[in-house]
Amino acid sequence: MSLKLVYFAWVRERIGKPEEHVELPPSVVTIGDLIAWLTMRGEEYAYAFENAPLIRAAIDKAHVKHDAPIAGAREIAFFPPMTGG
Amino acid sequence: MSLKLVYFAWVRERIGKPEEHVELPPSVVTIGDLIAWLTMRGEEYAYAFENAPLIRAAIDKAHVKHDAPIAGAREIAFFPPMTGG
Amino acid sequence: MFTVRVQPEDFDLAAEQRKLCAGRTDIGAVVTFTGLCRDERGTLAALELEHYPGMAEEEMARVLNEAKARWPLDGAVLVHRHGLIRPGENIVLVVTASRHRKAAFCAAEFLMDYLKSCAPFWKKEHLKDGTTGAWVEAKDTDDKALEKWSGDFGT
Amino acid sequence: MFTVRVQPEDFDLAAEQRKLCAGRTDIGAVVTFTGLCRDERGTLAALELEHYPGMAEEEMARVLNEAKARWPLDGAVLVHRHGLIRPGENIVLVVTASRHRKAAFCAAEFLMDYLKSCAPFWKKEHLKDGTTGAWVEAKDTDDKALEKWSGDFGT
Repeated sequence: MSLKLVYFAWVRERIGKPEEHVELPPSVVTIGDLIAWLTMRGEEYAYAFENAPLIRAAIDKAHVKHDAPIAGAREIAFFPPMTGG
Repeated sequence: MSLKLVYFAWVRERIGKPEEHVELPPSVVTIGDLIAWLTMRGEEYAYAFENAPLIRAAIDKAHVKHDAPIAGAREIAFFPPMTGG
Repeated sequence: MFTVRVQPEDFDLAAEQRKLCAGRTDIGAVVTFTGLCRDERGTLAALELEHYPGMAEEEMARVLNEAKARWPLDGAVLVHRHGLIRPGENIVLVVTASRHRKAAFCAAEFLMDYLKSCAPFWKKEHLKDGTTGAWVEAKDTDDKALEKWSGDFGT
Repeated sequence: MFTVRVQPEDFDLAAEQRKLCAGRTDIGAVVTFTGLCRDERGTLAALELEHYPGMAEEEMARVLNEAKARWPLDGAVLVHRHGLIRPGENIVLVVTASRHRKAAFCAAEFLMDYLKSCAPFWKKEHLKDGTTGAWVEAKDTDDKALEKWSGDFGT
Protein backbone atom coordinates (compact mmCIF):
# COMPACT_ATOMS: atom_id res chain seq x y z
CA MET A 1 0.00 0.00 0.00
CA SER A 2 1.38 3.39 -1.07
CA LEU A 3 0.62 6.39 1.10
CA LYS A 4 1.47 10.03 1.69
CA LEU A 5 2.39 10.92 5.26
CA VAL A 6 2.40 14.51 6.54
CA TYR A 7 3.75 15.82 9.84
CA PHE A 8 3.13 19.02 11.76
CA ALA A 9 4.64 21.09 14.59
CA TRP A 10 7.13 19.21 16.78
CA VAL A 11 6.29 15.87 15.16
CA ARG A 12 7.51 17.42 11.88
CA GLU A 13 10.59 18.90 13.58
CA ARG A 14 11.54 15.64 15.27
CA ILE A 15 11.14 13.53 12.12
CA GLY A 16 12.95 16.22 10.16
CA LYS A 17 10.64 16.49 7.17
CA PRO A 18 7.13 17.80 6.50
CA GLU A 19 5.98 14.87 4.36
CA GLU A 20 7.03 11.67 2.65
CA HIS A 21 5.65 8.79 0.62
CA VAL A 22 5.83 5.29 2.08
CA GLU A 23 5.14 1.73 0.91
CA LEU A 24 3.45 -0.20 3.72
CA PRO A 25 3.49 -3.97 4.29
CA PRO A 26 0.05 -5.64 4.56
CA SER A 27 0.60 -6.16 8.30
CA VAL A 28 0.01 -2.44 8.89
CA VAL A 29 -3.77 -2.25 9.33
CA THR A 30 -4.50 0.57 11.80
CA ILE A 31 -3.08 3.98 12.71
CA GLY A 32 -1.53 2.30 15.76
CA ASP A 33 0.18 -0.27 13.53
CA LEU A 34 1.49 2.55 11.34
CA ILE A 35 2.95 4.38 14.36
CA ALA A 36 4.66 1.15 15.50
CA TRP A 37 6.00 0.56 11.97
CA LEU A 38 7.32 4.15 11.71
CA THR A 39 8.93 3.93 15.16
CA MET A 40 11.08 1.03 13.88
CA ARG A 41 12.40 3.11 10.98
CA GLY A 42 14.88 5.18 12.98
CA GLU A 43 15.69 7.31 15.96
CA GLU A 44 13.95 10.42 14.63
CA TYR A 45 10.65 8.50 14.37
CA ALA A 46 11.16 6.85 17.77
CA TYR A 47 11.68 10.35 19.22
CA ALA A 48 8.60 11.79 17.50
CA PHE A 49 6.39 8.94 18.69
CA GLU A 50 8.02 8.35 22.11
CA ASN A 51 4.74 9.31 23.80
CA ALA A 52 2.53 7.68 21.16
CA PRO A 53 -0.85 8.01 22.95
CA LEU A 54 -0.39 11.80 22.87
CA ILE A 55 -0.01 11.95 19.09
CA ARG A 56 -3.10 12.86 17.06
CA ALA A 57 -3.80 11.43 13.63
CA ALA A 58 -5.94 12.35 10.64
CA ILE A 59 -6.88 10.27 7.62
CA ASP A 60 -7.57 12.36 4.54
CA LYS A 61 -7.92 15.47 6.72
CA ALA A 62 -10.39 14.04 9.23
CA HIS A 63 -9.50 13.27 12.87
CA VAL A 64 -9.25 9.54 13.69
CA LYS A 65 -8.31 7.46 16.72
CA HIS A 66 -5.36 5.10 16.83
CA ASP A 67 -7.53 2.04 16.26
CA ALA A 68 -8.89 3.41 12.97
CA PRO A 69 -8.18 1.21 9.90
CA ILE A 70 -6.05 2.90 7.24
CA ALA A 71 -7.36 0.94 4.25
CA GLY A 72 -8.19 3.30 1.40
CA ALA A 73 -6.36 6.27 2.92
CA ARG A 74 -4.51 8.60 0.55
CA GLU A 75 -2.96 10.95 3.13
CA ILE A 76 -2.30 10.34 6.81
CA ALA A 77 -1.21 13.14 9.15
CA PHE A 78 0.46 13.01 12.55
CA PHE A 79 0.64 16.00 14.89
CA PRO A 80 0.66 17.04 18.57
CA PRO A 81 -2.50 18.19 20.39
CA MET A 82 -3.73 21.36 18.70
CA THR A 83 -3.15 24.82 20.15
CA GLY A 84 -5.03 27.13 17.81
CA GLY A 85 -7.63 29.70 18.69
CA MET B 1 -42.80 65.38 53.59
CA SER B 2 -42.06 67.00 50.20
CA LEU B 3 -40.97 64.77 47.35
CA LYS B 4 -40.32 64.67 43.62
CA LEU B 5 -42.06 61.85 41.76
CA VAL B 6 -40.97 60.75 38.26
CA TYR B 7 -42.78 58.38 35.91
CA PHE B 8 -41.61 56.44 32.86
CA ALA B 9 -43.01 54.56 29.86
CA TRP B 10 -46.70 53.62 30.14
CA VAL B 11 -46.84 54.66 33.81
CA ARG B 12 -45.93 58.17 32.61
CA GLU B 13 -48.45 57.98 29.76
CA ARG B 14 -51.29 56.81 32.01
CA ILE B 15 -50.66 59.44 34.69
CA GLY B 16 -50.25 62.06 31.98
CA LYS B 17 -47.09 63.76 33.21
CA PRO B 18 -43.41 62.89 33.50
CA GLU B 19 -42.93 64.28 37.01
CA GLU B 20 -44.52 66.20 39.85
CA HIS B 21 -43.88 67.40 43.37
CA VAL B 22 -46.10 66.10 46.17
CA GLU B 23 -46.62 66.76 49.87
CA LEU B 24 -47.14 63.48 51.70
CA PRO B 25 -49.03 62.90 54.97
CA PRO B 26 -47.01 61.16 57.73
CA SER B 27 -49.10 58.00 57.25
CA VAL B 28 -47.23 57.28 53.99
CA VAL B 29 -44.22 55.28 55.18
CA THR B 30 -43.32 52.79 52.41
CA ILE B 31 -43.38 52.64 48.61
CA GLY B 32 -46.50 50.50 48.92
CA ASP B 33 -48.17 53.21 51.03
CA LEU B 34 -47.21 55.79 48.41
CA ILE B 35 -48.76 53.73 45.62
CA ALA B 36 -51.97 53.36 47.65
CA TRP B 37 -51.99 57.11 48.37
CA LEU B 38 -51.44 58.00 44.68
CA THR B 39 -54.16 55.58 43.57
CA MET B 40 -56.68 57.60 45.61
CA ARG B 41 -55.75 60.84 43.81
CA GLY B 42 -57.64 60.15 40.60
CA GLU B 43 -58.54 57.83 37.75
CA GLU B 44 -55.26 58.33 35.91
CA TYR B 45 -53.29 57.12 38.95
CA ALA B 46 -55.70 54.23 39.57
CA TYR B 47 -55.17 53.21 35.91
CA ALA B 48 -51.36 53.47 36.14
CA PHE B 49 -51.24 51.38 39.31
CA GLU B 50 -54.14 48.99 38.55
CA ASN B 51 -51.70 46.09 38.60
CA ALA B 52 -49.59 47.48 41.43
CA PRO B 53 -47.35 44.43 42.07
CA LEU B 54 -46.07 44.77 38.50
CA ILE B 55 -44.87 48.35 38.97
CA ARG B 56 -41.18 48.87 39.74
CA ALA B 57 -39.93 51.65 41.99
CA ALA B 58 -36.63 53.45 42.58
CA ILE B 59 -35.62 55.73 45.42
CA ASP B 60 -32.99 58.28 44.42
CA LYS B 61 -32.18 56.21 41.31
CA ALA B 62 -31.73 52.85 43.03
CA HIS B 63 -34.16 49.93 42.65
CA VAL B 64 -36.29 49.23 45.75
CA LYS B 65 -39.11 46.84 46.67
CA HIS B 66 -42.60 47.97 47.65
CA ASP B 67 -41.91 47.49 51.36
CA ALA B 68 -38.96 49.91 51.29
CA PRO B 69 -39.35 52.94 53.62
CA ILE B 70 -39.34 56.30 51.82
CA ALA B 71 -37.98 58.38 54.70
CA GLY B 72 -35.19 60.66 53.47
CA ALA B 73 -35.98 60.12 49.77
CA ARG B 74 -35.59 63.11 47.43
CA GLU B 75 -36.85 61.48 44.20
CA ILE B 76 -39.04 58.42 43.77
CA ALA B 77 -39.59 56.83 40.36
CA PHE B 78 -42.33 54.47 39.15
CA PHE B 79 -42.07 52.50 35.93
CA PRO B 80 -43.03 49.20 34.24
CA PRO B 81 -40.61 46.24 34.04
CA MET B 82 -37.61 47.28 31.99
CA THR B 83 -37.15 46.30 28.36
CA GLY B 84 -33.73 47.65 27.45
CA GLY B 85 -30.82 45.78 25.92
CA MET C 1 -10.41 50.83 31.00
CA PHE C 2 -14.02 50.54 32.12
CA THR C 3 -16.63 52.75 30.48
CA VAL C 4 -20.40 53.20 30.61
CA ARG C 5 -22.31 55.48 28.22
CA VAL C 6 -25.92 56.32 27.35
CA GLN C 7 -26.23 58.22 24.07
CA PRO C 8 -28.63 58.86 21.17
CA GLU C 9 -25.97 58.39 18.47
CA ASP C 10 -24.70 55.10 17.07
CA PHE C 11 -21.52 53.48 18.42
CA ASP C 12 -18.44 52.14 16.66
CA LEU C 13 -17.78 48.53 17.70
CA ALA C 14 -14.25 48.37 16.29
CA ALA C 15 -13.22 51.73 17.80
CA GLU C 16 -14.44 50.65 21.24
CA GLN C 17 -12.51 47.40 21.00
CA ARG C 18 -9.38 49.22 19.76
CA LYS C 19 -9.52 51.66 22.69
CA LEU C 20 -9.77 48.77 25.16
CA CYS C 21 -6.74 46.98 23.73
CA ALA C 22 -4.54 49.94 22.75
CA GLY C 23 -0.92 49.51 23.82
CA ARG C 24 -1.62 46.30 25.74
CA THR C 25 -0.20 42.82 25.25
CA ASP C 26 -1.85 41.16 28.25
CA ILE C 27 -5.34 40.80 26.76
CA GLY C 28 -5.99 37.40 25.19
CA ALA C 29 -9.73 37.56 24.54
CA VAL C 30 -12.27 40.23 23.62
CA VAL C 31 -15.98 39.45 23.40
CA THR C 32 -18.48 41.92 21.99
CA PHE C 33 -22.26 41.79 22.02
CA THR C 34 -24.31 44.02 19.76
CA GLY C 35 -28.06 44.16 20.25
CA LEU C 36 -29.96 45.32 17.15
CA CYS C 37 -33.47 46.55 16.41
CA ARG C 38 -35.43 43.68 14.84
CA ASP C 39 -38.53 43.80 12.67
CA GLU C 40 -39.70 40.26 12.07
CA ARG C 41 -43.24 41.15 10.99
CA GLY C 42 -42.16 43.93 8.61
CA THR C 43 -44.49 46.43 10.29
CA LEU C 44 -42.04 48.36 12.45
CA ALA C 45 -40.91 51.89 11.54
CA ALA C 46 -38.76 52.35 14.64
CA LEU C 47 -38.37 51.59 18.31
CA GLU C 48 -38.46 54.56 20.67
CA LEU C 49 -36.12 53.97 23.59
CA GLU C 50 -37.01 55.88 26.73
CA HIS C 51 -34.63 55.89 29.68
CA TYR C 52 -34.27 57.28 33.19
CA PRO C 53 -31.32 59.70 32.89
CA GLY C 54 -28.83 59.28 35.69
CA MET C 55 -30.25 56.01 36.95
CA ALA C 56 -29.50 54.29 33.62
CA GLU C 57 -25.79 55.16 33.89
CA GLU C 58 -25.72 54.28 37.59
CA GLU C 59 -27.28 50.85 37.03
CA MET C 60 -24.91 50.13 34.14
CA ALA C 61 -21.92 51.10 36.33
CA ARG C 62 -23.28 48.93 39.14
CA VAL C 63 -23.58 45.77 36.99
CA LEU C 64 -20.15 46.49 35.51
CA ASN C 65 -18.66 46.59 39.03
CA GLU C 66 -20.46 43.36 39.82
CA ALA C 67 -18.89 41.74 36.72
CA LYS C 68 -15.42 43.06 37.69
CA ALA C 69 -15.82 41.45 41.12
CA ARG C 70 -16.73 38.10 39.56
CA TRP C 71 -14.26 37.76 36.67
CA PRO C 72 -10.69 38.91 35.99
CA LEU C 73 -11.54 41.61 33.45
CA ASP C 74 -8.88 43.85 31.89
CA GLY C 75 -11.46 46.23 30.45
CA ALA C 76 -15.12 46.59 29.52
CA VAL C 77 -17.44 48.99 27.71
CA LEU C 78 -21.22 49.32 27.97
CA VAL C 79 -23.05 51.63 25.56
CA HIS C 80 -26.83 51.90 25.40
CA ARG C 81 -28.61 54.13 22.90
CA HIS C 82 -31.85 56.02 23.49
CA GLY C 83 -34.29 57.81 21.17
CA LEU C 84 -35.63 56.54 17.85
CA ILE C 85 -33.88 53.45 16.49
CA ARG C 86 -34.83 51.91 13.15
CA PRO C 87 -34.86 48.19 12.22
CA GLY C 88 -31.33 46.94 11.57
CA GLU C 89 -29.75 49.69 13.70
CA ASN C 90 -27.71 49.12 16.85
CA ILE C 91 -29.29 49.44 20.31
CA VAL C 92 -26.74 48.21 22.82
CA LEU C 93 -23.04 47.30 22.92
CA VAL C 94 -21.12 45.24 25.47
CA VAL C 95 -17.37 44.70 25.13
CA THR C 96 -15.34 42.65 27.61
CA ALA C 97 -11.59 42.04 27.59
CA SER C 98 -9.71 39.48 29.65
CA ARG C 99 -6.64 37.27 29.69
CA HIS C 100 -8.91 34.26 29.22
CA ARG C 101 -11.79 33.60 26.88
CA LYS C 102 -14.06 32.02 29.49
CA ALA C 103 -14.03 35.16 31.67
CA ALA C 104 -14.68 37.43 28.65
CA PHE C 105 -17.62 35.27 27.50
CA CYS C 106 -19.18 34.89 30.96
CA ALA C 107 -18.86 38.57 31.81
CA ALA C 108 -20.40 39.69 28.49
CA GLU C 109 -23.38 37.36 28.88
CA PHE C 110 -23.81 38.35 32.54
CA LEU C 111 -23.72 42.05 31.64
CA MET C 112 -26.38 41.61 28.93
CA ASP C 113 -28.65 39.55 31.20
CA TYR C 114 -28.44 42.26 33.87
CA LEU C 115 -28.82 45.17 31.47
CA LYS C 116 -32.02 43.60 30.14
CA SER C 117 -33.58 43.25 33.55
CA CYS C 118 -32.08 46.07 35.64
CA ALA C 119 -31.20 49.04 33.43
CA PRO C 120 -34.09 51.55 33.26
CA PHE C 121 -34.86 51.53 29.52
CA TRP C 122 -38.24 50.97 27.87
CA LYS C 123 -39.05 50.27 24.22
CA LYS C 124 -42.12 51.55 22.40
CA GLU C 125 -43.03 50.53 18.87
CA HIS C 126 -43.69 53.07 16.11
CA LEU C 127 -45.40 51.36 13.19
CA LYS C 128 -45.00 51.90 9.44
CA ASP C 129 -48.68 52.83 9.11
CA GLY C 130 -47.96 55.93 11.19
CA THR C 131 -49.61 54.70 14.37
CA THR C 132 -47.89 54.22 17.68
CA GLY C 133 -47.80 50.59 18.66
CA ALA C 134 -47.50 49.00 22.06
CA TRP C 135 -44.82 49.20 24.69
CA VAL C 136 -42.63 46.13 24.37
CA GLU C 137 -43.43 43.75 27.20
CA ALA C 138 -40.75 42.37 29.49
CA LYS C 139 -40.05 38.69 28.98
CA ASP C 140 -40.11 36.01 31.63
CA THR C 141 -37.05 34.50 29.95
CA ASP C 142 -35.08 37.65 30.76
CA ASP C 143 -35.78 37.23 34.46
CA LYS C 144 -35.00 33.53 34.21
CA ALA C 145 -31.68 34.37 32.54
CA LEU C 146 -30.63 36.07 35.78
CA GLU C 147 -31.15 32.95 37.85
CA LYS C 148 -28.11 31.17 36.51
CA TRP C 149 -25.88 33.93 37.91
CA SER C 150 -27.21 33.62 41.45
CA GLY C 151 -25.23 30.51 42.42
CA ASP C 152 -21.95 29.21 41.08
CA PHE C 153 -20.48 30.86 38.05
CA GLY C 154 -17.63 30.13 35.66
CA THR C 155 -14.26 31.80 36.14
CA MET D 1 -24.13 34.01 5.41
CA PHE D 2 -21.74 31.44 6.79
CA THR D 3 -18.01 31.84 6.12
CA VAL D 4 -14.79 30.11 7.11
CA ARG D 5 -11.32 31.50 6.26
CA VAL D 6 -7.68 30.75 7.05
CA GLN D 7 -5.36 33.62 6.11
CA PRO D 8 -2.03 35.24 7.02
CA GLU D 9 -3.38 38.80 7.00
CA ASP D 10 -5.30 40.53 9.77
CA PHE D 11 -9.10 40.66 9.77
CA ASP D 12 -11.55 43.53 10.18
CA LEU D 13 -14.01 42.79 12.97
CA ALA D 14 -16.44 45.58 12.07
CA ALA D 15 -16.41 44.74 8.35
CA GLU D 16 -17.19 41.08 9.07
CA GLN D 17 -20.09 42.05 11.34
CA ARG D 18 -21.40 44.56 8.77
CA LYS D 19 -21.35 41.92 6.02
CA LEU D 20 -23.32 39.50 8.23
CA CYS D 21 -26.03 42.05 8.98
CA ALA D 22 -26.19 43.94 5.67
CA GLY D 23 -29.75 44.53 4.47
CA ARG D 24 -31.28 42.40 7.22
CA THR D 25 -33.75 43.36 9.93
CA ASP D 26 -34.25 39.90 11.46
CA ILE D 27 -30.97 39.75 13.41
CA GLY D 28 -31.31 40.81 17.04
CA ALA D 29 -27.94 39.79 18.43
CA VAL D 30 -24.37 39.60 17.17
CA VAL D 31 -21.57 38.20 19.32
CA THR D 32 -17.91 38.45 18.33
CA PHE D 33 -14.89 36.80 19.87
CA THR D 34 -11.39 38.02 19.09
CA GLY D 35 -8.43 35.97 20.29
CA LEU D 36 -5.21 37.98 20.58
CA CYS D 37 -1.52 37.17 20.94
CA ARG D 38 -0.55 37.69 24.59
CA ASP D 39 2.86 38.32 26.09
CA GLU D 40 2.52 38.29 29.86
CA ARG D 41 6.22 37.75 30.62
CA GLY D 42 7.46 40.43 28.20
CA THR D 43 9.77 37.95 26.46
CA LEU D 44 7.78 37.10 23.34
CA ALA D 45 8.73 38.50 19.92
CA ALA D 46 5.98 36.63 18.05
CA LEU D 47 3.94 33.48 17.85
CA GLU D 48 4.38 31.37 14.73
CA LEU D 49 1.11 29.73 13.78
CA GLU D 50 1.45 26.54 11.75
CA HIS D 51 -1.63 24.91 10.26
CA TYR D 52 -2.68 21.93 8.18
CA PRO D 53 -3.92 23.51 4.93
CA GLY D 54 -7.20 22.04 3.78
CA MET D 55 -7.92 20.23 7.03
CA ALA D 56 -8.00 23.52 8.97
CA GLU D 57 -10.76 24.88 6.73
CA GLU D 58 -12.61 21.55 6.75
CA GLU D 59 -12.59 21.30 10.55
CA MET D 60 -13.73 24.91 10.88
CA ALA D 61 -16.59 24.25 8.43
CA ARG D 62 -17.49 21.08 10.34
CA VAL D 63 -17.78 22.82 13.74
CA LEU D 64 -19.72 25.64 12.09
CA ASN D 65 -22.23 23.12 10.73
CA GLU D 66 -22.46 21.55 14.17
CA ALA D 67 -23.26 24.98 15.66
CA LYS D 68 -25.90 25.61 12.96
CA ALA D 69 -27.55 22.32 13.87
CA ARG D 70 -27.67 23.25 17.56
CA TRP D 71 -28.73 26.91 17.52
CA PRO D 72 -30.91 29.08 15.24
CA LEU D 73 -28.09 31.07 13.65
CA ASP D 74 -28.71 33.68 10.96
CA GLY D 75 -25.04 33.92 10.05
CA ALA D 76 -21.53 33.21 11.31
CA VAL D 77 -17.91 33.91 10.39
CA LEU D 78 -14.77 32.06 11.46
CA VAL D 79 -11.37 33.51 10.57
CA HIS D 80 -8.07 32.02 11.77
CA ARG D 81 -4.72 33.57 10.94
CA HIS D 82 -1.47 31.69 10.34
CA GLY D 83 2.17 32.77 10.12
CA LEU D 84 3.99 35.18 12.45
CA ILE D 85 1.75 37.08 14.85
CA ARG D 86 3.12 39.66 17.28
CA PRO D 87 1.92 40.40 20.84
CA GLY D 88 -1.27 42.47 20.77
CA GLU D 89 -2.20 41.28 17.25
CA ASN D 90 -5.30 39.31 16.35
CA ILE D 91 -5.19 35.51 15.97
CA VAL D 92 -8.77 34.32 15.60
CA LEU D 93 -12.23 35.79 15.01
CA VAL D 94 -15.65 34.26 15.62
CA VAL D 95 -18.83 36.17 14.75
CA THR D 96 -22.31 34.73 15.34
CA ALA D 97 -25.64 36.36 14.48
CA SER D 98 -29.06 35.24 15.66
CA ARG D 99 -32.53 36.45 16.48
CA HIS D 100 -31.80 35.86 20.15
CA ARG D 101 -28.83 36.71 22.32
CA LYS D 102 -28.65 33.35 24.07
CA ALA D 103 -28.14 31.48 20.79
CA ALA D 104 -25.50 33.95 19.59
CA PHE D 105 -23.57 33.69 22.89
CA CYS D 106 -23.76 29.89 23.13
CA ALA D 107 -22.77 29.35 19.50
CA ALA D 108 -19.77 31.71 19.75
CA GLU D 109 -18.48 30.03 22.90
CA PHE D 110 -19.08 26.56 21.43
CA LEU D 111 -17.21 27.50 18.24
CA MET D 112 -14.21 28.80 20.19
CA ASP D 113 -14.09 25.73 22.44
CA TYR D 114 -14.11 23.46 19.39
CA LEU D 115 -11.65 25.53 17.38
CA LYS D 116 -9.18 25.33 20.29
CA SER D 117 -9.37 21.56 20.50
CA CYS D 118 -10.16 20.39 16.97
CA ALA D 119 -8.79 22.83 14.41
CA PRO D 120 -5.29 21.81 13.25
CA PHE D 121 -3.24 24.86 14.31
CA TRP D 122 -0.08 24.88 16.42
CA LYS D 123 1.68 27.80 18.10
CA LYS D 124 5.44 28.15 18.50
CA GLU D 125 7.09 30.93 20.47
CA HIS D 126 9.77 33.20 18.99
CA LEU D 127 11.53 35.07 21.77
CA LYS D 128 12.86 38.62 21.90
CA ASP D 129 16.41 37.37 22.51
CA GLY D 130 16.37 35.87 19.00
CA THR D 131 15.98 32.27 20.11
CA THR D 132 13.13 29.99 19.22
CA GLY D 133 11.09 29.06 22.26
CA ALA D 134 8.88 26.10 22.91
CA TRP D 135 5.77 24.89 21.17
CA VAL D 136 2.78 26.05 23.17
CA GLU D 137 1.33 23.09 25.07
CA ALA D 138 -2.33 22.15 24.82
CA LYS D 139 -4.29 22.83 27.98
CA ASP D 140 -6.39 20.36 29.92
CA THR D 141 -8.90 23.15 30.46
CA ASP D 142 -9.48 23.34 26.69
CA ASP D 143 -10.51 19.67 26.60
CA LYS D 144 -12.65 20.17 29.70
CA ALA D 145 -14.35 23.11 28.02
CA LEU D 146 -15.70 20.66 25.43
CA GLU D 147 -17.41 18.49 28.03
CA LYS D 148 -20.16 20.98 28.73
CA TRP D 149 -21.33 20.75 25.11
CA SER D 150 -21.75 16.98 25.18
CA GLY D 151 -25.06 16.90 27.05
CA ASP D 152 -27.82 19.46 27.24
CA PHE D 153 -27.17 22.89 25.82
CA GLY D 154 -28.91 26.24 25.90
CA THR D 155 -31.12 27.31 23.02
